[in-house]
Amino acid sequence: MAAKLEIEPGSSNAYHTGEWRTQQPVYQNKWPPCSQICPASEDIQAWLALASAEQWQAAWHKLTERNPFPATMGRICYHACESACNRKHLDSAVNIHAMERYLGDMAIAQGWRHRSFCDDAQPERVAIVGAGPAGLSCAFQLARHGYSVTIFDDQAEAGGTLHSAIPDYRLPKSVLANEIDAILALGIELRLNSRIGEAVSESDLLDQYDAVFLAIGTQQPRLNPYNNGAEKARSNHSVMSGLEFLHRLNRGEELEIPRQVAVVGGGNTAMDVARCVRRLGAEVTVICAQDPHGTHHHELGTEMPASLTEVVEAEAEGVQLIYRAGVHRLVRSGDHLSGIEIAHVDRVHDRHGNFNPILFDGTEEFVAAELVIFAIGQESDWRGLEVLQKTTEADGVWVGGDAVSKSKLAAAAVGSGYRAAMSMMARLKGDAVIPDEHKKRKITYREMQLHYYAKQPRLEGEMNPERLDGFKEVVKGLVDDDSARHEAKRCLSCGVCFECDNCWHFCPDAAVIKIAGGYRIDYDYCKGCGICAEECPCGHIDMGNVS
Amino acid sequence: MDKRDPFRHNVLTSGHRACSGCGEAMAARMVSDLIGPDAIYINATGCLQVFTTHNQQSAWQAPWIHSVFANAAAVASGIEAALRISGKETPVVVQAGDGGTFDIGLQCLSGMIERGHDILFVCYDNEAYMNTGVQRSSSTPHAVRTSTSPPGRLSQGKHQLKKDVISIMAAHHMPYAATATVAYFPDLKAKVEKAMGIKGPRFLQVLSPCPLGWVHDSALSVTVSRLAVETGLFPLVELEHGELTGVMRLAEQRPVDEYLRPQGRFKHLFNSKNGAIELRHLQALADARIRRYGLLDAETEWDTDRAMQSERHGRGGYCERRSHGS
Amino acid sequence: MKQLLEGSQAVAEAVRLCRPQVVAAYPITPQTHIIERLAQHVANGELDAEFINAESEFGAASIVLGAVAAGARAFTATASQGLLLMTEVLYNIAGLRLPVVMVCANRAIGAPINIFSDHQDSMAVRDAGWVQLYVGSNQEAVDTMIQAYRIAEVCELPVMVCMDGFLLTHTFEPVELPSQAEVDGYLPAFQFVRTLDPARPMTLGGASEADNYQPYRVAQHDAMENAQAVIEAFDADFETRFGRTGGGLVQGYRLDRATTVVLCMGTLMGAVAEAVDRQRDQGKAVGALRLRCFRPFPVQALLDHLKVAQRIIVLEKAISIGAGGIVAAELRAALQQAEMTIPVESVIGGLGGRDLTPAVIEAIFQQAADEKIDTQNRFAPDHSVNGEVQHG
Amino acid sequence: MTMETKTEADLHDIRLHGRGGQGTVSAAALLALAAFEDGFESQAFPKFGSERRGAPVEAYVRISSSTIRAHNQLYTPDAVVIQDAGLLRSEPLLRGLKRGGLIVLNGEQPAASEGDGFRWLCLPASEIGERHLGRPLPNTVLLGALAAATQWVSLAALEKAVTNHLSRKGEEVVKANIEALREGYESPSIPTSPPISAPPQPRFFKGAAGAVSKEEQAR
Repeated sequence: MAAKLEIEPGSSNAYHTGEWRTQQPVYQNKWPPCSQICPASEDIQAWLALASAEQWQAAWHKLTERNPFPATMGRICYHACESACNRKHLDSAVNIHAMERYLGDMAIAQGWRHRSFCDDAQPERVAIVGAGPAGLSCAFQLARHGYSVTIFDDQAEAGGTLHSAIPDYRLPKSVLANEIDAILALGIELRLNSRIGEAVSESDLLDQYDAVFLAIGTQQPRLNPYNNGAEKARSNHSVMSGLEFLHRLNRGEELEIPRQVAVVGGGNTAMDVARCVRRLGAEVTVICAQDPHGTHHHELGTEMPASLTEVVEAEAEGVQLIYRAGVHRLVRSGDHLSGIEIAHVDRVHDRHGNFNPILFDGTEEFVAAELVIFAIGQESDWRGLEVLQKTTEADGVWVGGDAVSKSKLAAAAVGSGYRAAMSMMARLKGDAVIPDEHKKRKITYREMQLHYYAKQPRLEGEMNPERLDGFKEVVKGLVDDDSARHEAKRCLSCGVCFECDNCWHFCPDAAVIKIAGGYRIDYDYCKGCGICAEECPCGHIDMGNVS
Repeated sequence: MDKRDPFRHNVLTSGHRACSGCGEAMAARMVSDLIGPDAIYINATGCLQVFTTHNQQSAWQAPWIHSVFANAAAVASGIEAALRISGKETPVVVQAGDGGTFDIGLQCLSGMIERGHDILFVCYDNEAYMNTGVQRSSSTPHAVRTSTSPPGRLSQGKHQLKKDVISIMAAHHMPYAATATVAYFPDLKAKVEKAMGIKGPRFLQVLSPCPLGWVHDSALSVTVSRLAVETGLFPLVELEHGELTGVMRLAEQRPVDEYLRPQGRFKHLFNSKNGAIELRHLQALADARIRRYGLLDAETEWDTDRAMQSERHGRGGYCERRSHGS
Repeated sequence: MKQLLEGSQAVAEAVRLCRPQVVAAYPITPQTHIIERLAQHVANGELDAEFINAESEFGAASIVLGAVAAGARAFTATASQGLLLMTEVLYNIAGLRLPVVMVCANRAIGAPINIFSDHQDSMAVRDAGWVQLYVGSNQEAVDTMIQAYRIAEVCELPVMVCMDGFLLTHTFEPVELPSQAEVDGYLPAFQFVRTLDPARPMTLGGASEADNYQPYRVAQHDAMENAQAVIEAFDADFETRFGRTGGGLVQGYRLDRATTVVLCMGTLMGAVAEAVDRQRDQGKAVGALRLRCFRPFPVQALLDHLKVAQRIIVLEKAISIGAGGIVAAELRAALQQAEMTIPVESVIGGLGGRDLTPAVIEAIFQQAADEKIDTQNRFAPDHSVNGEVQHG
Repeated sequence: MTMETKTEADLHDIRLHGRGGQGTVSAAALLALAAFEDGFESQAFPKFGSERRGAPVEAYVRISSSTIRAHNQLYTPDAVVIQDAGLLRSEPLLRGLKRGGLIVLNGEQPAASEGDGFRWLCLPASEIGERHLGRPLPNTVLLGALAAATQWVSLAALEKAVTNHLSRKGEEVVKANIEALREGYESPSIPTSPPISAPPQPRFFKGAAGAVSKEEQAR
């Protein structure tokens, strides 16, 4: 007798509200600015994410996919990544270089070895000219993929400029040696003291190898361009190139340095030189043709190229800097240099990029110096490589590193070695070069919701208090795992989902489904309101047209 | 049963017909999932009831009942009494809009609290009668345009103030009464969990933006609710037995302009002299609430910044694994 | 064993015997003694129930709605203004098909405010979807209450037991109260399928569009129609067990060869029976019929009892203002449907507690015999202290 | 369905007057209860309306040997019980009282009542009540007097009704009320006015007289 009632409703799941949608969210990884600006194209966000989870070795492996020199680069790279870091709009940039160094040092301490991607040896052989960062980076990538690689270098030690021109207080030799050894351990043949044309002929190189990578760097310094002719000869006791100064210092020569030294140049080499001179006990003045950091001359628009940290540290060490000044003439008393006359420089290069300074009359000043060191650039030495210089990739010859780089940054050399290796391998296999997965659309902080992140102080490596006492390393690394994890966690993960659950919590329609490693949008129900995209802290979600 | 998501119950599942970007759907989904399916839900008439049970399609995956507009708290009282006499401890949760709480439902709600029923009453406060097309309620803030408080030559929107319902609740000396909003999920979660751990009548007022009635972009529902708090216009507070026991401190006070401008319901204030007076009035109201609750100087670490923080791998979900299903 | 009990007390005892688990109410004269008694039972531990002091009748109805939806047997009682305040919820309870049982202590509706008995209150909610049973004595109130739960729970329809305020609620009469065992034997424990239970989540009271709404009402109406047979069957079963009838659907008095029949409800039957006796003593062929079950409207039972009649006088204590007698109109429609052309005189009286004495009713018989009652509305004459009928 | 046919010739109708708080409605209930104990059908009800302390109160009792069908008000009582003589000044207490009807009055008979055709039974019930109950409650005293004068109910039945009705208030109260009742029963001088009709025959519920007619049974 009970009433038969069909009043138990069915599920609303039967109704697909997704049909209301006029725009739709899409999960889309972006290219964080750190990675985008990194000359070595490191996937910084990815390895910081691993580090934040204390997966140190995985983080190191992820990092070294692009750069096998973390301990080195963590010390000497000028970390453009940090100036691009979106976090500076919240508090201060992530200390990426300190993290990189921390992982690199940990790898050295733990004896971690690089992984080979390929168990099978490839039949092709590759020759690399130059054992600097570009050559080693290229060799590293090729060796990991099973290619047989031989590196030729005319120096007695591997490392190129890293070895010859970076002072010990920035990069202890042992750190570099350890990282090079780890690379070579992949089975790379290294032939030192082997200049092309002497140890092996250009034609042998082309005949015996399936591909050649020229990474000869820039070993030829420019000398004083201000004095036409007369002073352009070889360096002497009163005029020297910065490169020569650093080479000699790094070789362990006992240099006699006068009491007052002038360094001409506004780049990092100039800073290196100046700081080394300070460590040798002299007073030093840097004559820089550009403006200091933080000034933006709207017409000239030139800031000195040296890294800010270098400048700050140099000034802290007592280096004097004179900006927007050019050398008018060297002032001699007999054979002896007494100083240089400088003047306001309006412009250094002309529109065509040629060195053509304009110095304003009546602005001359005298700077006392018994030695002037010019650190105003360097060039490649192509002697003995005349045939190879004319070849192209079509001939199986790639060129990379400082020889073709504008920035002359070590990290750029590493990146160039990587790209050359990828290009070579694609060519050798007959494939197209696979584009980098992480290089998507760049993301700016404006597309992110920075209020979802807590302000956290940036941790710095400590400064060595006895820094001017010889060439001890100035900057110490991060002190421990806790600091490293803290700093890694500061990464905003720009444009890359870090599973904060915001989209999942906020979706009014339960159309965001949590799955292993992320989320899925159930387009059957998503109404396209856009809240998930609006509230995504890292800008990972795009609103696009309905497909 | 919807078993799409292993990490939440979806007590309020997909396919409901709330407007795109609905703050009430968002709030109800959060609250009901935090409580889970082992509870009985009573709904007053209103948007939530209509859009979740459209024409024999229910979005509820827990026992749910709707009777009439005014009586949700009384129906819940009866359910709770029935459970009590049967020795069952199933939680009882009322969900109502501001109409069903501040206005037509206030008498039953007051009775429920006075009698001490073990019920959580959740008010999704969207500050007007949205279900019937945005008419003014006693929860509608001062100077807001609604279809029954239109601005005109002699009017700048609603003349009266928003009813201070949380103080009315507190005056019942009930065990727990709190305000929350969707923008601060960790705060909402903490309050729901706290409320569920207390016996007796409990009240939660959840500010739930309505893109339709507040006239803002549907993507801004969370943003607007955050600004309501950060300007001081909607203080997040907890009251136990009538005493103020917790406030969410403002990391910094934002000017009310930032909250008002994205919302069309305040648009008329921005292009007239009298409107400018009301803007100053609204700012003064925010300042007064900040002073009243000590929102800038409260001695608590719980502030708007902390409650906003996102963390890798989530800020706490609804369930580790679903109780039933995958 | 018979006891002399006040009607409120008697019905409260009957409620207790039905073992409700939730009792909710808001006091209103003349219902108060019922709930006071129940409150005392709960306080004494004689009734294992939650007694909820609602904040209004609207709340009380809502509370029993919730309680039944959660699987408990529940009870409430009200009257007059309170019933009207419940109206929205009464419809809702019926629409949700929740077997709530309540007592309406019938009372007039203001304005002017009046606490005395008529049927305007329960008549006002006649279309709400509740079974309405009008009782004529305290004994019947007891018996009907016990039957009401069984009817409600089997038919999934709410039942309203209508007892005249004061005339029953405040009147002491001999009443036979059944034992708990007897009631338990008659009324099974409450088992309800459509309850709110997390083990079987169910949505109750969702929204319905035009294409889905009407079937609900059809189902409700069908259930009401079917309830007639249930009411009769359960009354017959009751009679077998307890030796008394609750009154079935309708109850006749001296209908043999009665050409003029008065149809009435509730306690009015007492005075009508007295008047019939006096008329019969004068050799007049009159009889009476009491409509115990007003909803569902028992058309066939009425026709069966009225087929011999040549004139029907419907005497009712409620009015559809602007239309007239409610029962009369429904009866006319039923007769016309059955193609029976018996004239139906509608007389309305007893509003707001005005007494309908046997003398008044005899006067109405006389008026009818003289054909002085309009076919439309007439109001019953007043009585005087001396029992002399005054017209007006 | 049928109702029993009845005549109402054997009905005794009693009206009780008092003020709110004097136990007037209780007295009516006790009287009906006692009649029921004696095997009669009975009915008691107050004058409908809200009770206010101090305001005039009425209550009614019907006693019959057959089922009482009427739920009308009671207009023509056979006896009137007046708990407060002061009410005589303001209320028409004797309205509808049948000729020769009995008046049980708490107080002295009014001078103006001589020859009015009613039988007056007057006693200081408040004083008696005060003596037994510690409070000037006249109701059980007057019931005793009514029972003695009419024999419509027995003293034993009244005592039982008092015992049952007041048991919740404790033995002391029951005992005091029974003593008051007895003094009321024993004190009155027999009224001299015309005698009332003989009491109806007791009737027990089972195997009742007042049967259903044969035609009715046949239907």
